[in-house]
Amino acid sequence: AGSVGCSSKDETPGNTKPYIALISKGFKHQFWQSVKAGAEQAAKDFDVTVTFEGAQEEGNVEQQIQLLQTVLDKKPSAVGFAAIDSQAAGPLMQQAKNDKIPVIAFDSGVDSDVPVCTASTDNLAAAAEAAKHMAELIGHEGKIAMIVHDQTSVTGVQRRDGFKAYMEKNEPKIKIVDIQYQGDPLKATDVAKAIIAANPDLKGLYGSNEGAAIGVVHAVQELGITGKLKIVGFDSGKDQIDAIKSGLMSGAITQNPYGIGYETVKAAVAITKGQSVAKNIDTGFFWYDKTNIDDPKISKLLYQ
Amino acid sequence: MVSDSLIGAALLEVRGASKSYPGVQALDAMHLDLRHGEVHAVVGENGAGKSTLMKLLSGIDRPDSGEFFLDGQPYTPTNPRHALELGISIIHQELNLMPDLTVAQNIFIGREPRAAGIFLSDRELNRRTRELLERLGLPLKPDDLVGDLTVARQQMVEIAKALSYNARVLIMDEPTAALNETEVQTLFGLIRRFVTPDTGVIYISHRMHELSQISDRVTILRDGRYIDTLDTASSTIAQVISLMVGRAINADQRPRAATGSGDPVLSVKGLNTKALVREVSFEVRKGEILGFAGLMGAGRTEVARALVGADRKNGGTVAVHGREVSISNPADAAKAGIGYLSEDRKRYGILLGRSVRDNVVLASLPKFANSLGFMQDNNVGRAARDFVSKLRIRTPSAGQLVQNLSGGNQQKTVVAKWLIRDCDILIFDEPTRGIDVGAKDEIYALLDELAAEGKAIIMISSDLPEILRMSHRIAVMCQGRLTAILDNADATQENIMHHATRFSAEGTVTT
Amino acid sequence: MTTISLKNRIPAKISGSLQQLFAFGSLIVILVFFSFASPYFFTTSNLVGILMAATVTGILALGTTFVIIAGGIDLSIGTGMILCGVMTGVFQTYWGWPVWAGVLGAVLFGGLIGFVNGFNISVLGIPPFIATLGMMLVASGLSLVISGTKPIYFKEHPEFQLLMNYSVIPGMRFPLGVLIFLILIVVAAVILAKTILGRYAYSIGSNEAATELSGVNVAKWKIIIYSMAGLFVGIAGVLAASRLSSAQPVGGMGLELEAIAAVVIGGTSLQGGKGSIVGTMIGALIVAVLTNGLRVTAVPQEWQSVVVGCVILVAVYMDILRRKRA
Amino acid sequence: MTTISLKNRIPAKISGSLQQLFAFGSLIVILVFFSFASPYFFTTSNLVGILMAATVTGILALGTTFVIIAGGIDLSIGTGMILCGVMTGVFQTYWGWPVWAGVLGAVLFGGLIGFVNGFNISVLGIPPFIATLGMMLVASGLSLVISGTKPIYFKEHPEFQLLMNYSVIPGMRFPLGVLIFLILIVVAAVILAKTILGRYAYSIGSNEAATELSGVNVAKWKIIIYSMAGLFVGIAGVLAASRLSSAQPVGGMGLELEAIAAVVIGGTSLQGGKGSIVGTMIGALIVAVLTNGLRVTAVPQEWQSVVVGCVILVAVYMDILRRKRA
Ligand SMILES: Nc1ncnc2c1ncn2[C@@H]1O[C@H](COP(=O)(O)OP(=O)(O)OP(=O)(O)O)[C@@H](O)[C@H]1O
Ligand SMILES: Nc1ncnc2c1ncn2[C@@H]1O[C@H](COP(=O)(O)OP(=O)(O)OP(=O)(O)O)[C@@H](O)[C@H]1O
Ligand SMILES: [Mg+2]
Ligand SMILES: [Mg+2]
Repeated sequence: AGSVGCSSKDETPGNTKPYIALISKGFKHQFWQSVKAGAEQAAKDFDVTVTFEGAQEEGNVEQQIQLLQTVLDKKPSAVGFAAIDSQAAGPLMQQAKNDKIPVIAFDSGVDSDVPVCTASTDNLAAAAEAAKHMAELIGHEGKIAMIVHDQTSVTGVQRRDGFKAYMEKNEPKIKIVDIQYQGDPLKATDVAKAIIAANPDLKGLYGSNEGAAIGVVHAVQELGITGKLKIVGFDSGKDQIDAIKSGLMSGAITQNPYGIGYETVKAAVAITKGQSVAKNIDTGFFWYDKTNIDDPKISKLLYQ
Repeated sequence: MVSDSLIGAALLEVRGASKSYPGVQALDAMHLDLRHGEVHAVVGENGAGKSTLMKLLSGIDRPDSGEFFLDGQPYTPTNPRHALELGISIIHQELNLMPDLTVAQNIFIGREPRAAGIFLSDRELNRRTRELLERLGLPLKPDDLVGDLTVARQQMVEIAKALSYNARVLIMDEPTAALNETEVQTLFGLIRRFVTPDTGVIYISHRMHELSQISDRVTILRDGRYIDTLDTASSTIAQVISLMVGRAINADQRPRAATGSGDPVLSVKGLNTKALVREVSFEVRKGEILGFAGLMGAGRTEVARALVGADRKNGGTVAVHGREVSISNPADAAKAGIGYLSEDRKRYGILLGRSVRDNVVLASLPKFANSLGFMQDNNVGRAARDFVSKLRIRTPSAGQLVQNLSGGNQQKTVVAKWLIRDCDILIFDEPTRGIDVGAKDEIYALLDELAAEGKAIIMISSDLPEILRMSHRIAVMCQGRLTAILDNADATQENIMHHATRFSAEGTVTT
Repeated sequence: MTTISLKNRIPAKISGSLQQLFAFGSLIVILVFFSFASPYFFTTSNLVGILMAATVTGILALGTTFVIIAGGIDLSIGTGMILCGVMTGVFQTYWGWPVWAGVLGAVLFGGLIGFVNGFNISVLGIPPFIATLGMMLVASGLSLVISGTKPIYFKEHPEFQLLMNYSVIPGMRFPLGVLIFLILIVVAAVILAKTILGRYAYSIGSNEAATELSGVNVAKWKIIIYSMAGLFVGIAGVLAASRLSSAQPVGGMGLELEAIAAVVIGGTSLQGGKGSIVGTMIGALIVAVLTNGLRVTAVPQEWQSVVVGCVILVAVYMDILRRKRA
Repeated sequence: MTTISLKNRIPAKISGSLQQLFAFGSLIVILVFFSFASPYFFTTSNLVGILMAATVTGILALGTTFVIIAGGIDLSIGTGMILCGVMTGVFQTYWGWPVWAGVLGAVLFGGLIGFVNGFNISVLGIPPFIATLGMMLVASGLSLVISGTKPIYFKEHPEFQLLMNYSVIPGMRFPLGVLIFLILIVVAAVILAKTILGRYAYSIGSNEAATELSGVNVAKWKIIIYSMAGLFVGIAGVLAASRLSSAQPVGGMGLELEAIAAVVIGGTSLQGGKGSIVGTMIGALIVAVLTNGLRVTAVPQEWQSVVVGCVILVAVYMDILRRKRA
């Protein structure tokens, strides 16, 4: 390791607080902004310094690895890491271990023995929950289609596979006729319209994140077929909340992004103090719809 | 007309070559025979098909019909490389150089000396080039970037390159269009040295007086057809011209009186540029044609470019109609009523990929647009057709792309652009470059007409007879300085050359 | 000789549009193919859907056509469009301007982005690629900064979404946004073919130095051309925001490539000096129709870009073959 | 007179490297600035990190320099690199080839991609922008198809990751990948400046028609140039896969822009005929250093692209000013 960098933490005057670096998958979407807000709140509560950075293009492994490399060179007290591909970070995980920098995985697990603990949502289970509601909404039979925000990322794959697996296992009369991948709301709108055009008897559409879900909502609006289709989504955001309140959308799964951020930093602080933490911190997920959207327990998980 | 006895004696022979382009029969059963050891001139009006024939001989284009023979063997070039391999080297009418490469790199492109297989040896390259240039007596440096050279020097690079191939047949398409008298003589020396009993030269030019100096025979073509082949020694220029154009041309040289009376329209005082021009001052009067003479690199073009704001001035003032104007770009110049026709047609003159119509109105678009900016295409079309017939631009229609015109007709198009613009002050830099004798006459007449209308005209030309014929007064430059301004009555070729080579320049000299 | 002179008499205009025939031919082939492949493809609502999907990229491509004909390039259109969307959100929601002012403001803001590009290129002399790349990055960052990385919703002006979505033909879903697109095509085509600006765009792209020496104020006209492209960017941004009834601060990267691709597939040369609006629109439609058709026929998505790539290559190659033969 | 002849006498080489001085100056200014702004910046390990971050784009930019000097463009390098990464995964993991064969195979596969580009451009006559855009789409789709949309891990050959990560200087983290990058820079610079391939690249970019008329087989050399760029793409793909110890089937889009930007910031003109490897590397480093510096100094991420955009504009403008004055 570079000899200059080793002790620099102590040399910086007036900055003796523990430094915790969070590297996420992205930073531009509201989901990550919410994680960041939780982390910053925890930083205040526990009096530590926190930085939060994500890949400029969500899902770009290479960029994320570079971010991780940069912060490891700064020798932080602990690193929080939401891996896009956990195996791809193998060498850096090893470097962190060698440098005795504890790693806390967040959002999704890191497939390595290096992370001390993981604060995440079980996306497979969450997607299965969405599928369960979809099945009930359409009366356990008919054609549905899925718009998944990403074809290769762990969340994309899990939210697809969890949903699909539930349907295959429990709902023999439901047929998934098409799966397309698009997370940009404008483009997802066009994709949804094409799917609906190709399947006039479609009964339900599932959007696996905010962008995909509101794309579906706008497609239905533009085609003027409100009510003909059941829409189930993921995450929150004002558009989705409005759509649920107005009945355009049946409901969605929300994670607890704020909680993920908060818990990650909290665990990191504990570890730096030598306290032990639980191996897995499940930050949970919740189904919300018209009926419970104003419930304070739910509404505090939603971002506008 | 080609007698059968010549077959076998001919080095290169063309039999019945035809070529048509959309809308144009460029060549129609053309004949030509080049004998061993001769310089064979080819003449014809602009668009007669000279360059087309050379394109066929060099394998750039394929003839529709007809045959070629090289040393009696059928010769069918498939591409330029093939022609070069068979010993046919061509200087095309349009410069074909790589501006970002050096002189040496241009000359030896495709034949680079190498060291250890794949590596280039630039030292060897420059050495060979220096040797070649010394042998040819050309004032070029091997490591100058070609893009920084003037057209004349670029033409010399082309000449050096063509001669470096040790070809058997050398074809030169208007090599002297960009050169002036001294350089032309250098070139002629090179050609004479090149010609041996084993080689031959095809020489294309519009400068009739050159024919008797350099060529043994001359073939004349008109409208793509073979007209005649004459022995140069036993024929006159008038004879050649009348065969070429099919009518009489009055190539008289009227001496002119200085106009003297007109008010100065353009006054330039103490013009300097960073590179070369020093303290140049002169005036052009209403109705006057002021000729600019000088050797290559004397700085005439540089004066003109600085004047119109194409290059940066380093001090000096310009006044139009007595009012000082500030000109920092050609748009300012145009606004002040000054138009500049560049000597470098391809780079600064034409829009190759646009139509004749678009080109001729380019400098005067606002005149053809209504107040909302909509083009009045009928007026554009009318003006374009007008000038196409006035200047006899040989084109199937005004909609033809300029890149499909012959070199001389491209030049006429550029001239038309400035005639349409109707500026008070016109600077023509080598305006008759590549233009045939007949059309030259028409352009001269137009210039006279413009002068008579009261315009002030600067005519930069390397063609001394032309300068003497057209100018009321003649400014002579040498090494960036104005060495004399002569009245036409006092000017002779010797007189001008004297001032053009006067190296002891001590500021502006006026008579 | 007769055939030759006959050929001459065909006016340049017609032979010009014949030139487009093949690219147009490819488009027709694709349309026919998908009509047979899926009964749901050739329906009014799907065709309108294609037009709607083509609207934003298509409008961006209109402005880009001018820029490319003039020998330039504009990489900032994608993120610039996002920024204009954010600005209309700022004007309408944060500052409470009425819809018309918010829309006008955002469109003019697009013009301003274009103006800055033009200024950097013409006056400062920065190469177009760099100047607009810089602007691309700046715009993408500013969208996030200004919006606070959150979408801006048009709470005060829910009617804003009608700009894109209002149905102009009663009983049929023909959205106003598509109509605006069609009108802009005509406007752009007229400007390019009939006005002095169009003429200068061709001239500058064909030979900038010669145009300059002809006394044309090239710097001024380049600024005008980039500014105009900017206005199109502004309009595209406003329509995209209207469509989603929210100003999304992320995205836009890659749209510049799509727009440039439409222009180039339509036969406009990146060297400048050549090109047409009709060509650009055919290029944009080829991509839009292909994308939609592959979705409607449910081709697996990983294959879709392979097919699009190959079809583009084949279509352009066919076009080249045809011109060679002619 | 003296000034003129003096100017002529300065050999082209020296004035060429003087030309780079300013862009180099900008780089130094940025380095000094960040060294003062953060104690973490000017540390061996961070500087090595910068080089590592620059490796993949830098290698892509090397090949792109040749293509652009020859007057072309290559948009397929980003997704092509991803595809080469997938191929090395296929060779090593699916087909069980030894590491050296898997690496060689992937690099040659990159050469094949380049060859196809060159063929489409030279022989079929498809414009470079379209030809490589098509390839970009095809490659991005094929990566997904071939990999089954999942990363391929090098289970059989965990040592493959050493290609990028092996520490060549004991006791210091100086990775083999960076060394390979540095060697490639030298190789590319020598090829460009000293071999016939380099000479023809300049010549073709400067005036393709004239080069052809001079008897050079332009089509052949263009194919060679694109194929060589493809080899660089292959190497970049292998190194990226090694670094991530996995072949990621997505991404790559946008990398072509980064590589082209490095080339153009380094003073190479998109018109062709001009440029140098030194320039490209300075261009690549300016972007890499800036990106790293902003991260190290913890500038809010949404501001980072604004700053990068502005610095690029300023650096290039300064360069232009300096040349004007000279
Ligand atoms: N590629 C082309 N497409 C269409 N017409 C062409 C093309 N090349 C040449 N022409 C036409 O063929 C005719 C002969 O042209 P060519 O260049 O051979 O004339 P030239 O005798 O060399 O004239 P100049 O003295 O002006 O150079 C001209 O009318 C020209 O417009
Ligand atoms: N763009 C340029 N870069 C460098 N040197 C130049 C440039 N333009 C002109 N020069 C030099 O300036 C000198 C004057 O050239 P200029 O073209 O003005 O002469 P001229 O009298 O018009 O002669 P010519 O017959 O060659 O046109 C020459 O030595 C030339 O090499
Ligand atoms: Mg000719
Ligand atoms: Mg001159």
